Order: sequence, then structure tokens, then C-alpha cells
Amino acid sequence: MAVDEGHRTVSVTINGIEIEVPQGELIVESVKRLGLEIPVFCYHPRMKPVGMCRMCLVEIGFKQPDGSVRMMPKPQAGCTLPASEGMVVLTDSESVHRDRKGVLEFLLVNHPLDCPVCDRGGECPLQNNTLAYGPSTSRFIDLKRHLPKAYPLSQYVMLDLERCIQCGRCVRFTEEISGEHELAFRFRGASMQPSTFQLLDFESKFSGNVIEICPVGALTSAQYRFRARPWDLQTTPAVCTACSNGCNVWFDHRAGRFVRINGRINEGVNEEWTCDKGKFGHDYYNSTDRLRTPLVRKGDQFVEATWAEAYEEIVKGLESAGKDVAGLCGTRIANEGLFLFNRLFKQVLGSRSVDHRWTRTLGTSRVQTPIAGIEGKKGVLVFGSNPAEDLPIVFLRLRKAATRNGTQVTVVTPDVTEADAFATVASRIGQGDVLKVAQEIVDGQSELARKVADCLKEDGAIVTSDRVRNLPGGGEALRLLEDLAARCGAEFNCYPTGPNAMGAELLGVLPGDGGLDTWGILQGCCSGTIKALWLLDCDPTTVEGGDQALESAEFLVYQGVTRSEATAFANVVLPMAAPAEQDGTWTNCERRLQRMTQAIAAPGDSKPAWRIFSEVILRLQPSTPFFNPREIMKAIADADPRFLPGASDLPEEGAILSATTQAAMAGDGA
Amino acid sequence: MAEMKLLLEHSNDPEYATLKGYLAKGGYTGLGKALKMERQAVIDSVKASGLRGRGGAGFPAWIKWNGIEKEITKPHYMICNADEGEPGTFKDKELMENTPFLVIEGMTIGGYATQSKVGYIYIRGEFVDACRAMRKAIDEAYANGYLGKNILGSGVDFDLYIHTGAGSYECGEESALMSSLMGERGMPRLKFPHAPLPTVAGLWDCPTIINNVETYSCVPFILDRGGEWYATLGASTKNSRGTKIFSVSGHVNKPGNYEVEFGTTLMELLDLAGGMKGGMLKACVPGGSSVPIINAADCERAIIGYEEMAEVKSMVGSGGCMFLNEHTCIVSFIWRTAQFYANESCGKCTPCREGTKWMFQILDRIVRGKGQPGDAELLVDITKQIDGRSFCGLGDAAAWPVAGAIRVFPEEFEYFIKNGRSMVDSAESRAMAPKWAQPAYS
Amino acid sequence: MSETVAIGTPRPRAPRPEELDLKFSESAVAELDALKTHYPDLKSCILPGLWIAQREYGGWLPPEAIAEVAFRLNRSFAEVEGVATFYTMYNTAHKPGRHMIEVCTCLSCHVCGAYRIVDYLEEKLGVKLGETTPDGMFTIHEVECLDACDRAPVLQIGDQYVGPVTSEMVDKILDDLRKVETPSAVQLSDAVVKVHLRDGDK
Amino acid sequence: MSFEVFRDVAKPIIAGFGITSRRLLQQKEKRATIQYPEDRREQFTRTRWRHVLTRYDSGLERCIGCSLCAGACPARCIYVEAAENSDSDRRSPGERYAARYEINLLRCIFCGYCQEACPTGAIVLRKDFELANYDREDFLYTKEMLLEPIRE
Repeated sequence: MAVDEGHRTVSVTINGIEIEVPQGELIVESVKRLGLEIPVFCYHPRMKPVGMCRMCLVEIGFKQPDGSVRMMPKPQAGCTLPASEGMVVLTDSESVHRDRKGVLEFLLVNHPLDCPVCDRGGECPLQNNTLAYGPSTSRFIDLKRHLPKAYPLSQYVMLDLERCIQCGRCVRFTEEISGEHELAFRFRGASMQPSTFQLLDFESKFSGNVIEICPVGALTSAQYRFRARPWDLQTTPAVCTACSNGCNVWFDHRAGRFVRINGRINEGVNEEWTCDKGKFGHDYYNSTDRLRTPLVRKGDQFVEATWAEAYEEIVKGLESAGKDVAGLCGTRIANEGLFLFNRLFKQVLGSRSVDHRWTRTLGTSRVQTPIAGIEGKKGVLVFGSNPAEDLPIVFLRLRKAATRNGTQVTVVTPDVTEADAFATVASRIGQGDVLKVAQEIVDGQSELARKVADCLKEDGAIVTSDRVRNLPGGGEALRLLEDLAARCGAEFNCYPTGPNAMGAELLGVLPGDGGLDTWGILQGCCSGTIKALWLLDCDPTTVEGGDQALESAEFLVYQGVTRSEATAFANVVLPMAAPAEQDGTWTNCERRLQRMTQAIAAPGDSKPAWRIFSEVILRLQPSTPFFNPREIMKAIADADPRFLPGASDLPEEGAILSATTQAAMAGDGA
Repeated sequence: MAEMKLLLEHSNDPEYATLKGYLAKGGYTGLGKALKMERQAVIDSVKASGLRGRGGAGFPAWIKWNGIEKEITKPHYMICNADEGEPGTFKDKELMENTPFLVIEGMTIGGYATQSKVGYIYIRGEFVDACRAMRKAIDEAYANGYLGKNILGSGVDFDLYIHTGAGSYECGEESALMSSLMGERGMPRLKFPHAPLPTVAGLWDCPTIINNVETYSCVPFILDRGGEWYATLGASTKNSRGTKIFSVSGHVNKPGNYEVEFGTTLMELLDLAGGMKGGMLKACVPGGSSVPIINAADCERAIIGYEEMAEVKSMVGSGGCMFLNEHTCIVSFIWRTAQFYANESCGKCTPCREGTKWMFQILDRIVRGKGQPGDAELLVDITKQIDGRSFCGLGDAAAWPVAGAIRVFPEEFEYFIKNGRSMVDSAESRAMAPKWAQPAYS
Repeated sequence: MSETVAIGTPRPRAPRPEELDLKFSESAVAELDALKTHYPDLKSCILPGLWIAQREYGGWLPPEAIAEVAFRLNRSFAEVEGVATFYTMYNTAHKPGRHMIEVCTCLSCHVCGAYRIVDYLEEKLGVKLGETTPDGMFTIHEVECLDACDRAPVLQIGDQYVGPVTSEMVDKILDDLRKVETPSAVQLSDAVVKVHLRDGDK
Repeated sequence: MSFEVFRDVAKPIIAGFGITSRRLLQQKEKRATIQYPEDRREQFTRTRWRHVLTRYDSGLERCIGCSLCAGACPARCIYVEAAENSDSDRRSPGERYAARYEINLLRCIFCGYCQEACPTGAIVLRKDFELANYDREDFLYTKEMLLEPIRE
């Protein structure tokens, strides 16, 4: 670890070794520089230290001017003690070990020791610390505390109050990180217990994190409950594909089946947190609705087919439609698949009608502030969409900026948002008034406009998402705000919300010159100008007029991970591998290109999207097929220099792509 | 040395609790003098007096006052710790009920010296009478320009608010009191060197002075008569100056508050309280439940003073002096003490939360006659694991009486554990024991 | 408690602000507003706010009372519940009888025979510590030190301390209390709220 | 017949028959061979053969599906899937029971680590050693096969 040069350093002696550490660094962190460890329970590097569990007690002394060392009479908590000049720390002395043993004995006095049935068993800090530092037997012969076990605190979180060691990590998480303060300690002394109000539903959008930070099995996942033990699991680093934030996660699987998602550290994106949508939203991997073999329509029936038969049918269908073909795609597809999808339509079939957007009015996103950059902003205007819902990790950054760095946050949204709690101004937009309010802000006359102007006057940013385009007048409102941002020197961010929507946009999965957009394509199906339609993991039946369009389309290919409403209309159904079942790269909302490797095998005959398109293209046009995603990435980089970082080995934390081709060229040249 | 009434001189005079009566007895001369002095001079005279905190820890008051920022960047706050909860102590209650203006004047002087414009008196919720007396006095002081804007035409502002607790011993700890005042659970906060001192970042992260009722009550006298005069009181002791109010209770004929000069012996205090009732002196808890118990022999030689008390391995504490007669079963007394701490532990840190409960469980077993061989040693071990390891002083305070009692009266514990019944066997001891513990006393 | 709930089953949720049934009287709201001026933030009003609620809700703090205080002070329900359950003088567990008799049994009172008073009360009222008489008249509690050791053994009833108590006195106290209509917890809460308020606040 | 032939071939044969005939005349108890499968030898107390999942006297399964046996298994031949007990369908005391419990006996090396690891004493290696089978699939012992029948 490099010492930050901007800070003063102090010299600290740890177990006889003198090192320089930044002044004020907590001792528990300083000892890590020497590869030592102070055991902790309540301490968490991303939350304020509290010194509750007393596991980190160390002996502390101070060097006196005459060179002698004066030890403090009592052991001190290493997790709350800032380093200062001449400090002497002993982490390995006999008395420190005795204290640790004492604390662990106390913690175990009321712990039920039901490790064999506890989901935390095997990855439990209390187990590990007891094994390393604890007593081998207990002297406790009295009655243990008895409290509710396996209480469902929410649909995701189970609470076992007997196992709780009252470290307060969960309580502090909801207080400091997610901010809704839904958990608090009730009662006091030995009966103290963390709980929601009256043990009612734990409604946080980030509740899954408390499961991960709980140092015992007091808070466990209802979804993962009894699914596996840690030693049964294999884990693969992955990127969450639930939304556009692209959180880094661990993808845990057992015997080739998905088991659970845990947060993985990426300081630039999610730090280590996950949202509930991401943590609990991946169960479709094991869904019974998964498509396993290609299906071809024979009359009213779907018949299982081989890939060759399916391709034959598709080629027939596409060729008969000529140039009247169109493609619509969802956004949970890796860059490689999207690239070939685009190439299939624009180069091979000669159609310009391709789109990935599903908002009511269509537009392109614009992102100037990376997620981590929000922390440094002086003022942020949140417009139109609820960040906790649409951009959960952006929300956490925003909250951190507001609560730790004093960023001024102005919230202007139709509904109540979680961000209101820390916003300096929270204003509501009336039904259908988005454009009016945006105009008001831009005009700068009203009270609200003045507040917004004040918020954005210096180093400001506007945060909004493509969901605003679903509101009447939303697209126009965004354009007004973009102009406003440009005028007052603020950064404008309209983050896309689909998992790889940014990738689709950069790769140009958009209608070409004279091509139809999403709504045009659907209309075209109805009017007969589009004869063949390819649905790539999307379901138009959820939007207006979708059913009708699918019914009118002469030839419909549905390619997807799971069955959907749209499947019923298809002529050919192709099973596709889910994100973690293939290699690929993903672009998150801040244009961060991240690589995901295959964790588990795709079920049945499913194939990754890129392979399906590669094979279809080969059947429509003689060409050199792609054999692996890396080759495709090279081809992408050749076509678009912005993707150059993806052509070589991506760093572990991913690489942020340039916004424009020119910038990428310039950056490459330099 | 006999009783030395300074704070309690007029405590029996109901007039003293009114502004008129207080002024007639020389009240507010201290504030008058202070307002004419430089702020630093006020602090210096408190320094010269050698006044030490009367809440239990005995920390020199002037260091706090002097440590506060001289430049005002944030509002400064004064807090009066009137959350008297220590079993055996009831001096603050009497001071607030009978001499409320002393507290108000002391705080106003402190407010002037430390440039605080706002003060809070945190009174424990049970003390409704004390609260009412303070309320009446504060309202009267406001009405007559002794509080509020521009006090006595000096241009100094000082507002005083009452905030009551709601039943928590832990809130007597200064940082827990601040948590409670800020509307949180009464849990202690990080202390120096882990966090800045309260004089730098206390209440709402602003510089804060927090002192006990008795400490503030001494201040008017120090300012009125001079710090040097105050320092002559108790000069026979090593480093304890002034007078101290002791709340004497237990088996004595005249329980009550007695103000004595430092240097008085414990036996003189017992004589003041009318001597023992119902039997010979067996033991004494000299400074509130938290301090180690001492036996009769040590009582004979104990001198009241912060350092002097340490010689008999006990402490002045908050001045809650309980004398116990020969019929008291020490095991049962310690059992009740342990119950107190198990009930009052806030639960923040592991050693205190789990340790106090475990100690109580063991002692409860012993008192029920189900003690196991080795229980006394286990108790001592647990006290060692708590003492100095807990987050705040409550853990230490819970460990000391148990460790102290086992050190001073080991034979009583051994007997109780071995025979399942108390060593003290008399009608009086039976009268003290709870119903379910009667078999152990018959 | 072993409640088996299938994954994904919605749990009962806390009431939304608009669903709350607010019970504070106008004067209580005025008192709370006056208290808000005593502190630089709203959070600090939680303790006094709970005292007001305890009075308004008839001597105890049901979950609705906690929710109302939280709503009025813009804090989360859980946080205010955490505060309310920390302090022993807030009755959060159940509604006490009309009169709460709190017996100090700590140290000085213990050695001065407080347990005999407990025995006498238990026998006289036919209930155990922590229980309420069937007619809902009395609840007896054991409390930690009331800091009136000079009057040991001491009882707290409403805002009054009574001591030193003897069995004969207990009879009289109980008889007198039967005639008092105001529940003691309400009386106590009211007294505590009143001492917070300055002349200027009233 | 040369001396070498007699020494290397005939003599051992004769000696061998000699042993056989001597044993033939001995009493039955002292004989080295027994008439398996009619006769069976007493097994040593710590013999480890086929696994059994035991029950409590109440009939509840001891196994709580903790998978510690699978973790301890050096051959990785145990597969456990746990599920939650409900009051209406209670298999074991406590929250958890094994919904699937499989041992691949082809892989098992009968080391007994699973037995050591088991916190409830559910899995034990008993003395049933006749484990031969005709199909490989038949060596996959399922929970139904391993579980001890309820004692009456």
C-alpha cells in the first residue's frame, strides 16, 4: 500500500517494527501494512468505527522524549485509535491474546453454537476468530439466551436473534450507507437486539448487504437458505447484469447451478455493495422457464429441433422477407452478441431497422460523470427518476457525497425518493408536468430554479436516467436540462438503465439512415412493411401495441434466455445462454468496459448470442466465422477505436471508454 | 474535623430556593465578580481552587474549562450532569431541590468563562421534584435578568434548558449523556485518544463543557471568595481541595447528606450520620456502588480524599457512602449490585454486556444455594476480563465491587458456595433477603 | 418462534406516514413545537417527544405512539423505537395498570428491607413483580436505585417518592391511590413534560 | 525326476496338501477357513464398511444436512442438499434436514472421516461389507438406501 503523499505521515512501532503511516490512520488498518491482522467484528472499513465488540484490543504505548516507552494502563481498541507520532503497538503480546480470549468467551456465552445448521458456518468471522484466538472450552454452565430463530425479516433476509453478537454492523449500514435507518437496536444490555420497527418488513433496497457484513449467521439470505455450504461452492468473479451500474460480484455456483451473488470490491463502481435487485434477481438462471432447445413452429405447435433445422428455417424466413426485416433487442446481452446482431441486420441483411431502446420517447444517453466522480461534486440535481430504484449504486455514491462530503443535492422528481432524506431541496413534479418544471428550471425565475442554479453553480452535475423519457415531455425536458448544464458548466448525465444499454448505444444498435426505430418497427409489423422480425431477448408484449405487432409479423424469431409472452408468437425459438454462462464484455452506464468469464455451462443446447449470430451470418453469406468472443472484440475495436481497451487484456476493474471516437483516437495517439 | 457546610449551609432554608432569599444570603456575588473579570481569570481562579469533578472520576475542572477553544467557530455548550444514578448517592437531588440557584449561577459563570451561550441541565427523569425546583429557579432567573440575553447588563447571553432522562444509569457517563441529550440511545461515544475531547467536539460536534451538579455549585463560592481561599479547604490531603458532600445511607441512624472537608476520616462521617444502627459496623461502600467495598478495619483508617482513599483500595467516587452492619450478607449485597449493573449495562460493548449478565447469573446461582466449586475464582476471572476492557467506565464499575468483595470477604463467598447458605445467620439478615433466597438464611 | 414463510412472501410492512392515526392533541403539538426551539436539531426532541406521547397515549408507548413521534420529528420508526426501548421509564412493553408502584430494591433499600415491602405488596395485591392486578388498578415493578437512599426503602408512585416505607404505610398508600383517577404514568409524564417548558414556551 | 524338480515343485505341493490334511482333522473352531457365506466371521469392533444414516429413538433423523461430511470427505464422494423442516413435515429436530444425501461408494475409501466430522452422530460406518453390484449406477447410494428404518 502506498502512503498518500498529500498527507503527513507519522512513525508508529508495531510489534517492534517501525513504519510510517498517514497520520490519523486507524491502527487496525496500519497493522495490515505489515501483513499482520487485528481480529475484528464490529469494525468495517467503509463505516465509522465504533469500538463495540472489543475484539481488536491491543496494547498501546507512547515513546517518551527520553526514548523510553510509556504503555497505557488499559488495552485500547485498535479499530478506533488513530495513529499518532511515536505510538507503540503490540498486537501479539500475552495480555492481548488473553483479552481476545476473554472477549470471545463472552461472545460465545450466549451464542447458540448451531454452526452445523447455520448458513454462515464455514465463512463465519466468529468461527474463524474463535479458532484462531478463542478458548477451546466454555466455563459457562447457566442458561443461554433464548430468542426468535429463523425469523423472516423480509422476503430476502432471515433474522436469528440468538446468533447475534450485537456488533451493530447492520444497524450502522442502514444508518450510514443506505440511509433509511430501518434497523436499530432495541432494548439494552444483554437483551439488546437489532430489529426493524416492531420486526416488520425490512423494506430497504439494499437489504442484501447486511447479510454479507453480518459477522455471524444472525442475518442470512432467505434465498440462499440451506442451498449450500461454503465449501460446496465454487465462485467466479462476475459483473451483475441486473441494471446498467455493472456492479462487480462473486457468482457462486454449486454443481453447475447458480446459488448466490455476493458483492465484489471495485472502488470505481460499487465499492463492495450490491442492491437487492442484483443480489436476489438472478434466480432466472435456475428457472424452469429456461429455454433448452431450439423450437420450430409446425402449425400450432412448437417442435423441438436441432440448431441446423432452426437455422434452415430462419434462413428461409429471412430470405423470403428480403430487406423488410428488422431486429429488436433487449439489453442483457454482451457487447459481442450485440455487435454481431447489428452486423447481421445492417451488413448482411441490408436492413437499417434495428433498435434496443424501449422508452416511450427515444433518445440517446449522455454520461459525463463516472460513478465515483459523483463523490467529488459540489452540487447535484436529481431530475425525474428515483436513483435508488433506477441506478442503485449511483444512489449510494450520491448519498455518500451528500453525507460525507457535503454535496448539495436537489431532488426534482414525480414521486417521493429515498434521496429526499439527504437532499437540501426536494421538489415534486405534478402529473404530466415534467416539461413544465424543466422549463421553469431553465427559465431561472422561480424559487426552485434559483435553488437549482445555486446547486449547480460550481462543479455541479445533473443526474437523471433514460426512464424520464417514459414521462410525457420527458425527452424534451432532458434536452432543456442538457442545455442548462452546458450553460452553467455542470456535467450532464442521462444514465441508461438497461444492463448493457450503454454498450448497445456505443456499438450503434440504433436505426441507421432511413431505418425504423422501436416504435416504427412495431408499427411496420402491423402495416406489413416489416415482414420478418427478430426479437433478441426482449418482450414487446409488455409495451403498447406489441401484441398486435407480433401477431401481424409474417416471420418471427424469438431468441431468449427464458420463455416469455412473446415466445408464443414466434416461428423459431432459439435458446440463449445467460450472461454468466458465456465469456463476454459488458459496458456499464459510465462506459466502463468489464469482462465476464464463463462460470457455469448453459443448460441444454443453449448457445451464447454471439455464436448464434456468427452461425446465422455464415449461413446467409460466406464469411470467416468468429470462434471466440475475443476475436469479436478485436473486430469491434477495429471498427470503433473507443473499444480498443477491450482488444487487449482488460484490467480487473475494467476500463472507462471515451465518449467519442475522436477522444479515443487522441487518447490512443498520446 | 467536623461538618463543614458550604454548599449545604442554607439547604434547610426554603427561602434559599427563591431568588430573593438567595440574593439575601449573598447569592450571585460570584457571578457579579466573574463578569467583571477576564474570561481567563475566571478559569485561573478555578484552577487555583484545585476543584476536581464531583461526579465520580475526580478530573480537575479547570482543565476542561481551559481546554475549550478560545476562538468561537462553532457554538459552545455547557452541560450540567444531573443524571445522578449511582446507588447510594443523592446529593445532586438535594442540591437541585434546595439550592437550585447555586447550580444556575455556577453554570452561568462557566458559560461566561467558556463563551457558551447555551446550557443544558440533564436531570434524571425520576427526579421530578428536583426538576420542578430547577424549573422554578430558572424561570425566576430569566424573569430577573440572571439568565437570557444580556445578563446583568454585561452583554453576556446565556440560555439554560432542562432536559430530562428517562431511566438509564448509563446516561450518567458524560458521553452517553450527550448521546441521550442528542436524542439517541444512551450509549457512550468514543473518547480521547480515539476521538477528540468533548471540549473540542462534544454535543452536536461542538465544544462542550460537562460537569456535575456539585462541581458547578462550588463555582460561585470559588469566584466569590477566591480560588486560593477554596484551596485552603482540605489542605491536609494530598491533592483534594474543598468540601465534599457525602450521601450517607444504609444502617445508620441519621441517613442524609453531610458536607465535609477533604481530610475528614470515614469514622467522623459515620458519627455525623448518627452512628451505626442495628449492629456493629461490618463494611462500608464509601463512594457509591461502583467502588470496592472495604471492611471495618479499613473504615477505621480511611481518610476522605481522592488519593487517600486509594490507600484502602477504594475511591471517593460520587460520595454515596453506605454503611453496612454485621447482619449484612456480603454475597447477597454483591448479588444485588451485580443485578444493578446487569440491568443498567447499555449493551454497547461485549465485556460489559455479556460479562455483567454472566456475573449476575453466577451470583444468582450462588444466592439460590446452587454455587459450584470454583465459582469465586470464575467471578474473579470474569472481572479481570471486564475491567479495563469495556468501552466506558460502567464495565469497570461493575467489576470492581465484585472483585473487591471477593478480595475483602473471601470466606463469605467460600462458605456460601460450599454450604449453599449464608455465613451470616440472623433474623436481620433474613429480613434483607428476597423471599426465594430465604432458605439460604435460615 | 419458528415461523416458516416461503421465499418471496411479502411481510407485513410498517405503516406509511399517511396511514398513521395521529393522536397528539393541539396543546401537545404546541408543546412539541416549543421544545423544538430548545435544540439545534429535531433528533434531540425524541426523548421529550416520547414523554409527550406517553402522556397522550394514556401512560404508555404503543407502537403507534412511537410511530407518531417518529413521524412528527422526521426520524425513522426503528430509530425512535430503539430509543424508547432503551429507557426504562418509557412503558413500551404493555400498558401498565392505573397506578404503577415502583419499588427500589437496590443496595441501600435492599439492606433496609425493601424485599419485605415487595413481599407485602405481592401478597396484598396478589400479583408478582411486573404484573398488573386483574382490576387494572395497580402494576408493581422492581426498579434500580431511585437515589433516595436516605429514605430507604423507597417507592416511586407517579412523580412522588415515598419513603421510608413500612407495611402499614403500604396499606394507606394503596387506599389513597384507589381514589386517584389520573394514571400515575400520565401524571409523571405530564410533570416531566412541564418541567421542560419555560415560562416563555407556555 | 531330478532333485531340483522335486525340491521346487513336488515338495511344496506335498507340504501344502500336508497342511490341508492336518487341518482337515482338526476341530472345526481351529480351522482357518470358514464356509462363507453360510458361516461368517466375527468382525473387529472398529470395522468400517457401508454407511448408515441413523435416527434418534423418537424416529427423527439425526442428519441435519450440514454437509460437514462432504467437506471432510477426501474422495469428495458425498453430496448433500439441505432443506427446511416445517412443523407439518418434520424430519429432524431443529431447522434443517437433508433433502438429498448421496454417497458414491465407488469413490469412497472408507476412511471414516465423515463419521468423525458429523456433529450429530448421524452418519456411521457399519459392518455391512457385501457391496458388490452389477451396475455402476447402483453404487450411488441415496438417502433412502442409507437411512436406517424406524425402529418399532
